[in-house]
Amino acid sequence: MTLKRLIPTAVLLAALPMGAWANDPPGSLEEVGYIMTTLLFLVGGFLVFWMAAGFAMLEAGLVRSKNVAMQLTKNMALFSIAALMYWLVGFNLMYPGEFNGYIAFNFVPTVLEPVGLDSAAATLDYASVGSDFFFQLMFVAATASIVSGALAERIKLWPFLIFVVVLTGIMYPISGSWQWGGGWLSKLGFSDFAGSTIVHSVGGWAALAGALVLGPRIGKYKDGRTVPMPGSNLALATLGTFILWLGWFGFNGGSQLAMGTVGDITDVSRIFANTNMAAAAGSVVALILTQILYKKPDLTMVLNGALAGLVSITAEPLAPSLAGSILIGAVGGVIVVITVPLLDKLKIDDVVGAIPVHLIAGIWGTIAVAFSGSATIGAQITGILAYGVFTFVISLVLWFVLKAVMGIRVSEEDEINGLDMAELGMEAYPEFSKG
Amino acid sequence: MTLKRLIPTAVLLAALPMGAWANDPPGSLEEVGYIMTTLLFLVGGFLVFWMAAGFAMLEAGLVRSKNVAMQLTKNMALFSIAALMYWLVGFNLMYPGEFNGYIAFNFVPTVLEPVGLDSAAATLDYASVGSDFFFQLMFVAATASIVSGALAERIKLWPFLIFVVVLTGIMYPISGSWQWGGGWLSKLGFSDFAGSTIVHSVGGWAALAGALVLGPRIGKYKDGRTVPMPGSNLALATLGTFILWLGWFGFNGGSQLAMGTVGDITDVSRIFANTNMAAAAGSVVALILTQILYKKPDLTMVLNGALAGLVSITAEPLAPSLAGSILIGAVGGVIVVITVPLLDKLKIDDVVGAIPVHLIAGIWGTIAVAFSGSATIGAQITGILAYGVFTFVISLVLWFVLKAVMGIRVSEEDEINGLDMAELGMEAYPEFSKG
Amino acid sequence: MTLKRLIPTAVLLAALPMGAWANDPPGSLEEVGYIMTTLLFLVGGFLVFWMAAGFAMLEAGLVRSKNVAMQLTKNMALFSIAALMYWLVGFNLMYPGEFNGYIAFNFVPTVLEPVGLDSAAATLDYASVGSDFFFQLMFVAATASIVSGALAERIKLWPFLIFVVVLTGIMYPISGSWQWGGGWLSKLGFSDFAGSTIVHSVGGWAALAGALVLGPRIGKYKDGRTVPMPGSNLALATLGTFILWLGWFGFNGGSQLAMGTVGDITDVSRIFANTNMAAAAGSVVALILTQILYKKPDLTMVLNGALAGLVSITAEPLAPSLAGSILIGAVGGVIVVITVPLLDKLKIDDVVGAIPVHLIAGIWGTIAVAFSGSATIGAQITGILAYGVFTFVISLVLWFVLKAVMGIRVSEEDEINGLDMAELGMEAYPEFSKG
Amino acid sequence: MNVKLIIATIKPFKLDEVRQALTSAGVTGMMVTEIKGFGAQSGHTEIYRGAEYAVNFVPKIKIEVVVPASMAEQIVEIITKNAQTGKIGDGKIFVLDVSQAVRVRTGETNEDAL
Amino acid sequence: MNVKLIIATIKPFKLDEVRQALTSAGVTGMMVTEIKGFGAQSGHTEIYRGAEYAVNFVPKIKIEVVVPASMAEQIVEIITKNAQTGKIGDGKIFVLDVSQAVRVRTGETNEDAL
Amino acid sequence: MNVKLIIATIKPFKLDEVRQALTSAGVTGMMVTEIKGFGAQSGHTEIYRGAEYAVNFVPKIKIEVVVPASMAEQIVEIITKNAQTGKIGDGKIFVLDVSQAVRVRTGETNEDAL
Ligand SMILES: Nc1ncnc2c1ncn2[C@@H]1O[C@H](COP(=O)(O)OP(=O)(O)O)[C@@H](O)[C@H]1O
Ligand SMILES: Nc1ncnc2c1ncn2[C@@H]1O[C@H](COP(=O)(O)OP(=O)(O)O)[C@@H](O)[C@H]1O
Ligand SMILES: Nc1ncnc2c1ncn2[C@@H]1O[C@H](COP(=O)(O)OP(=O)(O)O)[C@@H](O)[C@H]1O
Repeated sequence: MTLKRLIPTAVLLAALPMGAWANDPPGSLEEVGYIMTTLLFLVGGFLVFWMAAGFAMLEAGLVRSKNVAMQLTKNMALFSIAALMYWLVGFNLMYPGEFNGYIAFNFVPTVLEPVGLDSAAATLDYASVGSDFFFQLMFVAATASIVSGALAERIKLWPFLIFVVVLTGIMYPISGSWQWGGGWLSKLGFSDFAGSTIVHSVGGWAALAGALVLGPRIGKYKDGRTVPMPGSNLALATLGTFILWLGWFGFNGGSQLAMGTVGDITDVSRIFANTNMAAAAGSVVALILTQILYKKPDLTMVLNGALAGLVSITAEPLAPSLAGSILIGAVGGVIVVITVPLLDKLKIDDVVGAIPVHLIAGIWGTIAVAFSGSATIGAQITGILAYGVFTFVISLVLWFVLKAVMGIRVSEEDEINGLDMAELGMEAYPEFSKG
Repeated sequence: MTLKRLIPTAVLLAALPMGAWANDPPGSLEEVGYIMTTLLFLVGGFLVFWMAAGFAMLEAGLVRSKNVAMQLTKNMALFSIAALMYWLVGFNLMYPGEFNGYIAFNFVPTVLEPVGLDSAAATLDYASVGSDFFFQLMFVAATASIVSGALAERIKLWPFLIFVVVLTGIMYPISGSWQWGGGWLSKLGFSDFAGSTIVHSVGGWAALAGALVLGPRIGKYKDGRTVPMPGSNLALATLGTFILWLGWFGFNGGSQLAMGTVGDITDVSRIFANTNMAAAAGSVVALILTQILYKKPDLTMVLNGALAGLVSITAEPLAPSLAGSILIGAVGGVIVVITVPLLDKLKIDDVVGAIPVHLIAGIWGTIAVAFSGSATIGAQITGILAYGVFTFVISLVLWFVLKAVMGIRVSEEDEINGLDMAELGMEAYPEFSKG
Repeated sequence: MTLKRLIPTAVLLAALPMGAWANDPPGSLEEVGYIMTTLLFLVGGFLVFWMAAGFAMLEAGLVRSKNVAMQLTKNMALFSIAALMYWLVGFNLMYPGEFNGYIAFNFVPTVLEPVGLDSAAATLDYASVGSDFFFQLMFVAATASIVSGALAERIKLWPFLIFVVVLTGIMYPISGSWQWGGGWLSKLGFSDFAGSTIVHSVGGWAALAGALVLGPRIGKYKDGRTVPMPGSNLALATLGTFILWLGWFGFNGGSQLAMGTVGDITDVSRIFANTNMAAAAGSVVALILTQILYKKPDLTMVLNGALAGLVSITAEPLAPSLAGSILIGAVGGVIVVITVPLLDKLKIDDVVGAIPVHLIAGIWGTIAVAFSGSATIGAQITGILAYGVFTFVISLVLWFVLKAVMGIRVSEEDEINGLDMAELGMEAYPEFSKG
Repeated sequence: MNVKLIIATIKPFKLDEVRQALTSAGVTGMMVTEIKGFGAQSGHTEIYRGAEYAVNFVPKIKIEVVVPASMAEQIVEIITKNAQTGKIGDGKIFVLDVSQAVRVRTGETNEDAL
Repeated sequence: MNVKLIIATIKPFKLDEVRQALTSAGVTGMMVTEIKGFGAQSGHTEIYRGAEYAVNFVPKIKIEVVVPASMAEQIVEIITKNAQTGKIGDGKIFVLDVSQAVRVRTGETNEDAL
Repeated sequence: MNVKLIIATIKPFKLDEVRQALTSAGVTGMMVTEIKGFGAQSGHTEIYRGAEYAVNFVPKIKIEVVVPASMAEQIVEIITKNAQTGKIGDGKIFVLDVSQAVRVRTGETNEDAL
């Protein structure tokens, strides 16, 4: 593209003939529509990519310092693996075109359009495959990030990454195809706009199965009491939450899957505004509730509350009014404040609150779709159960197999000394003395 | 939007009829203009949203570690509250359409266009209400963030949040309407492109009033000397500054309020370039000045300098040349280096330098508009005074009322032990021993 | 732009005549093409700007805590200086229009189009100068950031900044003009799409020269052994890597330099997807290799691996298939794992691994272009040598001159006590005790 | 004099156990410091960016408790019992004589100060 | 021997006052350590993510200063006076005998080392 | 009793040298603490956001090593030799009597505990 770079100043100096390096304009409004929707996927895609950093910071901030480097490693690795697996099989498994509606046997790596695609050969009424692949890819990575948070501080690196390989390459794409791939659930009328269930609950179910098989961290539950293990860096956790909030505009807005008409871009605007309102409501509700229940607000609950609000609105960020979105998000905030301690009562050790935020709020958001009339409650419940059973059962089996074959939990001594020194041989904050 | 997701690979496999899920293209160039301007608001809006994270990190980095978790809580809460209040009353108060030009009695929550807006019903020569609301909303949040920084480390959480409710729901929208709502100042010829005065100075005035009523932190001024209380994490503070710098492109660029023509997008480009130059100049000037004055450069001043450069150019980021922008930003850098210690002489304790950066540089930027000929100096002074008097007086009253009713300052013991343990019962860095 | 802000709610309330503040639509599809490409530069530009924050966080995380504040200062300063110098001379030196192909004697500051540019006066087949300047400017800053990382923890602030002045104002623009300015290398058929050589290797060569003149940190190499000096904050380093990864979509995608046609936006999509794949491959390969070689994975190598993957694909992110991109990135990952210890064997102390990541992977990426057939191996080698010799020699001379004139290295005592207290008189983490 | 300073260095995760045991034994206070310990446990090597290095110091907790001489014997036993894992690196206990103890708040001295 | 080690644990915000008072009393140096204190002041409970926990340790500062035996009495008084708030948690002072003191720079010993 | 506690405060970058010297002299363990030192070296002023302030404390390392009385003399010399730069701030060494030493792992006491 070298020479093109020559133009601007060339122009500036009116020193050169232009023709040579001229860009072509769009040939028609059809092409403009295609360009706009593709752009939506690219911008939406990089925003959702940014969520990978959000999960990494949130989780790094909520684990104890002796496990921070490992949590960062897991997040870098899982995103990279998700990208490779989704290319290798995931994308075509999930969007197979015609298939039986349950499982597509379409194990081929993704191939993009040729360079300099001719507009005649393009899907002018949609967008480029490259942009769509880029956008979709980011969603599967989010699913895997959810799991890493819940199982932090005790799971071994490699078994976890093997689980990620299967989750991102096989499990998520197959169940995703049921709805977004045009499978049986979509025909049944299930509705999940941007993935409260398909992305977030699925991650939550996999995390729940893992937490059950793995068991709680040493000392987390002592003679009936829950022993808090405060996160080592709440500034990072807050940064992570802001990053996720930002990325969510791409997550939900991009899921409009069209930006070429007045109606579509106006819908995207509506989605942005609704998404923001739900998050705001979730955080304020968590702030007030913790103040009332515990006499002091809990920052980590406020962070979880904002995220729960976001997950809640994700199943239907378009149809509700701003007021409706506030309501939906607020319920998400209530959910975390109630279910975080509840999980502890059940001795399910979820380090970052991933299960309340992604699984439970995800279920709520999916049910809430029925209220906005975009789907029947029956279809929604069916979908929730389908994804729950499929993901939870397969995950459970997979975790048990991994446990049997190679063990999924580090030794007691390693856990006590921290995964950073034990599994990585390095610390995240080597110079700062730990308490 | 499910089925649409099916297309791309369907296409890839040429396996499906397309029609069914086809997106429509824009119907006309008018629609393209609307789409572009709406897109400007969406992209500009998420960039300005990002500034909320910037303020949070900047402030978290500049307070002492015993108050970090509380500062983070305040920033999460104030953004969420600003969003809710602006929806509830702010937006319609600020953009009331026809009104007396001073106060609109228009207390209705914001309602967006219907889903799938028909282009016939759209304001084709502007943008969607949803995108405009989303964009405007981010500005009010910025105003509130400015206050939280200046009053850090000693103000009680709830009185502060109540102030935020009034500031974002009532004060900012009313004074904003004078100019951006088409009120008396706009008719008078006052000019403030993106809000040096309307957003930044207003935040600064509210912060100044608060700082006066609240008083300095314990031990900040001892027998005539200023006792530095170094920020606990300059890496976070620098990150926050970079985030704000990035967000500012949306803040100023989006304020072009149009992207549908060659002229408009070229203006947006010009704004991006000018904004970047002003920030660069502010930071370099602060670097050199502190080296000269103090023999050693001061990183925190460099950060403040960049921000002051940004605030300075915000009142008129379009008209000046690149050279002019550098000059305007450079003066901003001088302002912080001079006025930060000056405030200390006056025993006004501004923890993060919000008043020099946002109030004083904001005034400078607003005056500088006159030089670029976009407004008369008289109109600019009138505007500066109008916003100053209105915001400062009401804030002062409000702070006094809050002080009388519930007290705005934590107890001496709580301040000494830190707000984190006292008001939240948790620490931001629980494992790291503090000095 | 005041009044325009009035519209939306005005419309909402159907209370006002519209005409007055109406935005114009694009006049033709030619204009739409111009708007889209300009938008590509603006979005790409702010993404690349974001990389400045990425470098700052990465480097702040990989230096020891006693040097963090200085590293942050250098990064803020170098970006600001790069912006000023590129405006003052760089941009017009690099894009001189017609010139002898080697050096343009075109030392004039950049001037942008007038406000409200008429479409007749615009380069409709390209984009606005403002957007192009904004975009190009970010690249030169990246080059300078590379140098700061390699020379961290021992170089004096001011000599370093003087070097940055020359690098960003003169050296980078001149050598850049050989290719992107339409100079002799472009005529020779050299190909470097987004700057593996022109940006990254150039930064690497300058860093290498500096590292040689400066020498290693005290105690880094003791009786033949390399003494690790672990980074103080791997969470920041990981955040920095994610930021760079995100920014790279703008870096490579924006370098398509056109977004106005189906072919162009589809190419941009392809670039996004390829860039992401190369990064993922680089990080996974580094993860696996360090596990195999050292029995434990090395997070810092994984971070470097992802970045090396990105640098590798930067010379040709468009032509390769997804599979090809994975391969190219994977080799980048191998390169860092092998060459990081290799440099230590040579007693070249590169604090953050900038030379392996940017120089060596950059060379690899440039050579790999030949494989994808976008250029001859001969032309590529010529380009690599031209940039290498030019940048390395001039840098070496410059470093020696600076050393002779003012000294480039802090005193032994200052280095031991840390640059933060010695040169800034402040610490990045004053409250946390260091080990 | 009849007050002793007991300095114990133990494994960090044992702190809570030891603290509780001491409390039930009537110890009303102590000073806890994070330290780095060097000893037989130290010295294994790790690799950072391809370079080997020896981890000479391991994180330890230092407990300092001042008690009446009469209690010293028993306190040492309690710490030994509760800090013990049997694995190398369990730590040490040192007992020193204190010639005077004062409670800042009241000025009380010696045993009354504890 | 005629040199004493005075160990004082005080409330962190009192450090500066105490330091100044000691300096004016002729103390030329000291060692300061951040510690966690356990005592009567400790033990209030907080809630984190819905789970109650007891805050057993409160941040304290430990000052160690070595002085000629002759000064010890006075130093203890000065610390007591300046560290006192009257509220629980003010801290303790312990005095120990030092059998030898050396200044590294010069090798001077005992009182000359201080 | 025949065991001594040697407390040395040194410049942080000297730690490794001292550690190695002590090891080769047969010292099998030590406790290392990061402290802030106040002394003749302290007191230069810096400027933060335009306000001057005195840097009263400089980072130091405190080494605590318990050795048989017979070795004490030699250990003090080794530390002095290896921690010395000749510049102000090199630090101090203090020797105290230990009335009892115990190895937690085994319960061994006194010299056997070291
Ligand atoms: N001679 C000594 N003086 C002071 N502290 C010591 C001494 N020897 C060991 N320690 C402390 O005791 C800890 C444990 O000692 P170590 O030799 O590792 O195992 P063990 O206690 O089982 O013998 C060390 O980390 C160090 O903190
Ligand atoms: N027996 C003890 N041995 C060593 N340090 C002690 C002892 N008792 C108290 N301390 C220290 O003194 C501090 C204050 O003691 P505390 O009982 O809380 O209040 P007060 O000093 O008013 O009695 C504690 O935090 C602890 O650091
Ligand atoms: N009287 C003292 N008691 C305890 N520690 C001291 C005393 N005097 C000095 N120190 C410690 O020794 C360190 C060095 O002392 P200083 O007076 O600065 O230089 P020098 O050791 O050369 O005399 C101080 O930082 C402090 O940690």
